[in-house]
Amino acid sequence: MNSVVPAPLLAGGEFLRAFRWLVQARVLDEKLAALYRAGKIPGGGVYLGKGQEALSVSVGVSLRQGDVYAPLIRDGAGRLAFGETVVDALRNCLGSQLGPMRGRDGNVHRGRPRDGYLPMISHLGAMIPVVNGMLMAKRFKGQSGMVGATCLGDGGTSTGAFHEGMNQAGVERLPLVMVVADNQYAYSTPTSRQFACRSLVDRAVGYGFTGHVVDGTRLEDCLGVLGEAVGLARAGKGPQLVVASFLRLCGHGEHDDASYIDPSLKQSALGRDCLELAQAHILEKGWASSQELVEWRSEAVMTVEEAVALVQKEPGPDPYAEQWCALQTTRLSEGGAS
Amino acid sequence: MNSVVPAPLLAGGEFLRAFRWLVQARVLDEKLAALYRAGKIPGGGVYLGKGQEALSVSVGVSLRQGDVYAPLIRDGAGRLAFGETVVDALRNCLGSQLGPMRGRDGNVHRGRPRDGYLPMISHLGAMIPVVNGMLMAKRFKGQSGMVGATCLGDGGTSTGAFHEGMNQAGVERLPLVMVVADNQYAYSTPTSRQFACRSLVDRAVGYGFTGHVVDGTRLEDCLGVLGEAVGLARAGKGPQLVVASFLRLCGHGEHDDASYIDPSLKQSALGRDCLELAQAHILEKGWASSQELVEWRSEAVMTVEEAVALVQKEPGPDPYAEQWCALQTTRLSEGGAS
Amino acid sequence: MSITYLEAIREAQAKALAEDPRVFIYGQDVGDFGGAFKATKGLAQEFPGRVLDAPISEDAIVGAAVGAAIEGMRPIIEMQFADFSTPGFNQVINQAATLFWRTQVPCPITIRLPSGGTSGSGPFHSQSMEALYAHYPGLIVMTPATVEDAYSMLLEAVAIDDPVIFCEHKYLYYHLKADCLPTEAMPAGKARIARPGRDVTVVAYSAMVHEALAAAEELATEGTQVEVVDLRTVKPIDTDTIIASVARTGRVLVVGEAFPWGGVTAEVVARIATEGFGLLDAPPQRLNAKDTPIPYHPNLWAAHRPTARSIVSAIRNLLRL
Amino acid sequence: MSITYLEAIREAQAKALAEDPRVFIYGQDVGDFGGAFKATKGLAQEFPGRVLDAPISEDAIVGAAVGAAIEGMRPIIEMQFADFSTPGFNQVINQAATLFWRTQVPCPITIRLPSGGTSGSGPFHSQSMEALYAHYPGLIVMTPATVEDAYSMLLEAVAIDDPVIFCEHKYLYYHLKADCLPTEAMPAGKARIARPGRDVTVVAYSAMVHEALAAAEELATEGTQVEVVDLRTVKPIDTDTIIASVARTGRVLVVGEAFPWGGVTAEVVARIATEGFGLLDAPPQRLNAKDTPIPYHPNLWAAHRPTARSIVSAIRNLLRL
Ligand SMILES: Cc1ncc(C[n+]2csc(CCOP(=O)(O)OP(=O)(O)O)c2C)c(N)n1
Ligand SMILES: Cc1ncc(C[n+]2csc(CCOP(=O)(O)OP(=O)(O)O)c2C)c(N)n1
Ligand SMILES: [Mg+2]
Ligand SMILES: [Mg+2]
Repeated sequence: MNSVVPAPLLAGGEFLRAFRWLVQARVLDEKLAALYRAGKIPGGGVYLGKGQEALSVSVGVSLRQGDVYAPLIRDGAGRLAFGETVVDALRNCLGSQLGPMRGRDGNVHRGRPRDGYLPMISHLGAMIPVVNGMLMAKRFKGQSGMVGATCLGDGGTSTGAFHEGMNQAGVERLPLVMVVADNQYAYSTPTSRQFACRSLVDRAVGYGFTGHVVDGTRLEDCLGVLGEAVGLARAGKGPQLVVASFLRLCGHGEHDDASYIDPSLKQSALGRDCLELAQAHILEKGWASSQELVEWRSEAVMTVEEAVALVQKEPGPDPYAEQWCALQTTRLSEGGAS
Repeated sequence: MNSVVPAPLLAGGEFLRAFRWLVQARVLDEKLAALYRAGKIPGGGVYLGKGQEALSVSVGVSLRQGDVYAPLIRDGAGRLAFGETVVDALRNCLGSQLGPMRGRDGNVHRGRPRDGYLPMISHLGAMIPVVNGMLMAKRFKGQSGMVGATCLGDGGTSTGAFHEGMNQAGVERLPLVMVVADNQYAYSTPTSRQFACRSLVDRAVGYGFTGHVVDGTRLEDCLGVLGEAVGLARAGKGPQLVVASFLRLCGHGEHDDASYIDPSLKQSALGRDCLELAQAHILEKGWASSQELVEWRSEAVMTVEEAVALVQKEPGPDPYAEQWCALQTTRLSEGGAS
Repeated sequence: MSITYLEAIREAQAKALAEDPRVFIYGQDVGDFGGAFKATKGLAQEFPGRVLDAPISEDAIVGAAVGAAIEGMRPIIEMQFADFSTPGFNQVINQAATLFWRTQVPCPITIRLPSGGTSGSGPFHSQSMEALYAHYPGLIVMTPATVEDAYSMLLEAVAIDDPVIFCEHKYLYYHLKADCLPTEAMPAGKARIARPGRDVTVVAYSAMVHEALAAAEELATEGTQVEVVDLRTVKPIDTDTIIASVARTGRVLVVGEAFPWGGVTAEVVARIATEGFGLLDAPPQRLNAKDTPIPYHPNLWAAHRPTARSIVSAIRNLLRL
Repeated sequence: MSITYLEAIREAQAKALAEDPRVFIYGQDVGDFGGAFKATKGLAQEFPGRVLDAPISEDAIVGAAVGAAIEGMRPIIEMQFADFSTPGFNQVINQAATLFWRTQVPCPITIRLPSGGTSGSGPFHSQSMEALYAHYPGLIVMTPATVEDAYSMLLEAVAIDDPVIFCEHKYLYYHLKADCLPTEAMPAGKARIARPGRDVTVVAYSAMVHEALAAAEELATEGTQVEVVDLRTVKPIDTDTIIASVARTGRVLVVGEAFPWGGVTAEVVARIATEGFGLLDAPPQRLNAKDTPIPYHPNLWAAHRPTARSIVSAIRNLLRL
């Protein structure tokens, strides 16, 4: 993703850098939604991050090379900030043979494990212990100063996997930053049917985590809190739980009109659009002009359009060239057998 | 278990009633250990409750008919207090055909679900949602005032099943009393390798439970706290978590000499024997004489010896009479097939 | 009027709720929302308090169903996708499946697993898990292939006093339609001759029945008469009906959408070989998905699972043996 | 000197730890205590910091192993009993088993499952789970039957770049002894002729190999020569060796300790029927445990699983067909 040049480090530089990834992610999501409506997504699912970008991007920009990142469904912004290219993202969604998963897996299920960027499996909570294991391995290898971050929704916290992963990180005192995106719903299910505590941050103490809460609609807050949490983990202060509150501003997937969302939530502070708030913040601070904001968006659109044009020309995977072998040790494979 | 007549309700009556079950359970355990050493236990495992009786019995005596109880490995005392007979317990351990599990399952894996007394499966944490489901069903049926109680060790709290079950009880606001027996070890594993919070009661808030802690070595405290927790649940005040601290005063099973137990713990307040403390308490309060204590123990021994004599004459299950059918709907069984 | 496979599942649940106060439904998003696939659409409104949204806790969902069953209820559990039943797997095979055998207390729960592949669903939203459940004692595993069976077998599942794993195929949800709901049905445990034929038997279940029927249609134009047996339940397997068909045709191909190692096709072929050896004019054959995870891309997916085309070619080979 | 099956497993782990700094062991009570069965006895002391006690969190244990493997480590996981692998099942089949196929990054983890029945262990400490794991793509499933194989196959499991499910049989832990550890071994994926014979083939694996050998011994006194094939790995299955044996004998019985529906025996019989049909003089036969949970009481347990005695009688029947 070198086509968007990070803003120079002026006052508010970090904010602007994050903001531009946020814009890029929003624009990419809008394009994916349009491609979905046009029937251009093979097989069909598109899952957007609208409303979660401020939180997500704050995770991405807080990490650095050597860190581990296991993003989830709505982490398009964090992925870009962590180093994924728009082209890679599109390849995976459009099923290009050249994508990171080569058409074998799709949409949000993408990553490059060698780069510390893990491809989620669908089972919620399942990535947490994988991050733990990578951090344990780094410790075995004598590496330090690394951090692992992963994200989960309010609904995902109800899984046994979440609990076991949190507890494991606590026992091993790993530099894990667990980011919980409490966007008020798990698909159609409101948080009242998902947990019975006041805030999910109340769980931090039970795992020996330091807990943080943040308003997920405010990029400046997210950057601050994530920066702090990642910094604490990096400094050996043990695992960190960040719980962000905001509202999912889209359907569960693009097939879902989300008509079940409580209208009063949309009107509440939780329902504000983090992108709009960030723009207002920039203008208020005088970090950029409206004109620049428009230009940045245009650049993001260009980046996406160029990438789409490129990726749409790329071939899908060829079933005849496919090896049908799930093992590295090919001699032990029964792959083609039927 | 009608052979031990509960003490009349004098001052300390509740205490003495519980105490006599405690003695009965300890004596039964001692007999099981002897039978184990003599090679009289088919197949071999014996798991004792030594050190946990004060806690366990307090759960049992706090419950009443219509309640649900899912005891675990070290709950011999609670089982008796809830209504299990010494004969039933021995039948299951000695593999009698007449036992509650008819030789199909053994040792601590016993219960009578129709009486609200659940037979544990071995997988730790797995009984919690079953209790929840029974409580949900009672609610469906319009029954109220019932309570469900279940027990788990410090180690068992690390399971995903524990988390999902706790969270479910919180969301449904069920009258569940979750009793955690923190006996400092899970098999050989100390709590430092099991969780990273100060006390497991720190988890209550994250599930919307009321939390209680209790010194598991003191019967009077256990009776008080369990009585309170069960009372709150029964009164509709939502789920309750009771965390008791004490030391396991036996091996994990009778095959285990527990040489890994930190000697300083044995010397600490955690390592006191709840039976001895209870006896001292009785004498101090003047609720009974030393002579009576001796008599009660003798009665308990008699009860066990008579039961052993009876059960040892009972046949084991007959494989030729066995139906080998795991289904109620026999016409759909492929049972005998091989 | 016409009714889809999915609507039939909804109607069966509506009927079960209406007729038996012990029935309730529990699963993620099954309440007001009506479920990820709308299999419980309108039921929460029609039956207040009896269709409950669950947290994302498959272990606790199944465990609670067992508890409710002990108290005499007859829960229907919806897994959002069959693939997400793995976190609940322990409760199914070790708790639900052992309860009756251990205690004589029956465990009448029905677990609906939206199963099988659809284009673009990828490795974690496409699995056919019947073999995992069928391997363990104490469970009944149903795999309805028709709208009629989706309806009547689900009603039967709820009525049965044992835990039933109800594998409903997502591909059939909208693709399959019938004119009306049945009033009578074959009982669980009986296979059905979906198409009679005298040259070769194809044993299939769930969505593969339709691939087999399409293959039979194509081969009919060449004069080959394919008999298609729809297993309906894969645990138990109706060995008698299979053997009777093989006795007529002498040749058999067993088709499944699941992974190749040890699933329904292995079990069926093993039974045919053991019990119908003398009836065979040629070695029994199998056709399964490939031994890799299920691919996301439609190109790969189409090549991964058996299709009418690959069934036709397997039958042609079989006829040459 | 003499060494047990259990000691061989310990020695293999000691060697792996000594020779490869990427190896570590993670599981409940495996540290100072040396494991519930003492399979890691002394290793925590000998290899400080490399043998770690885990919380009772099978899902997190397997997940962490996958993460460590991504970082280039080669973890060995001990499940306390195979039966307790169910809470970790999702991570095995959906995370570990799909990693390489999805990303081209290998997943060299070894999961040790103390498996199988011993007298009095009951429904939850006796299971043979190889079929569940073998059904899913992306895993290798080993079932060593001898002290030598326990040793060399475990070393090979650690060396292999894919996830290996290592089913070690608890009954063999103490019962089986060898004079010394092997220096050479057959590779994984190759079956072994455990005893040659020309009248009938018995295919078995794990503890059942010894029941089969005892049966062969008994029948030898009557002049019947039984060939016993030890599968060694059940995924992949060495079909060639099986078929070659069937070609020699014309008759085959496949024996497994697992539940009857769809396990190793179904897969093996299906392959023989499909690929070796013409070699058979009689229908291939199977012998499995019964289709109920595994009983606690020794009386029932002995009747639940195949034994030398039931194998003898199955062979006698087979020879009459
Ligand atoms: C173990 C498991 N069960 C069910 C699902 C199906 N599922 C996918 S996303 C989702 C809702 C997730 O809600 P939440 O965690 O709040 O994340 P959000 O979509 O709100 O970002 C569900 C139920 C799953 N992926 N994994
Ligand atoms: C899911 C699961 N994993 C592993 C085991 C094996 N196991 C049986 S008891 C035990 C230790 C339990 O410790 P704790 O919960 O503290 O109870 P305690 O024995 O101390 O009473 C273990 C690991 C199990 N029963 N269930
Ligand atoms: Mg959410
Ligand atoms: Mg303990």
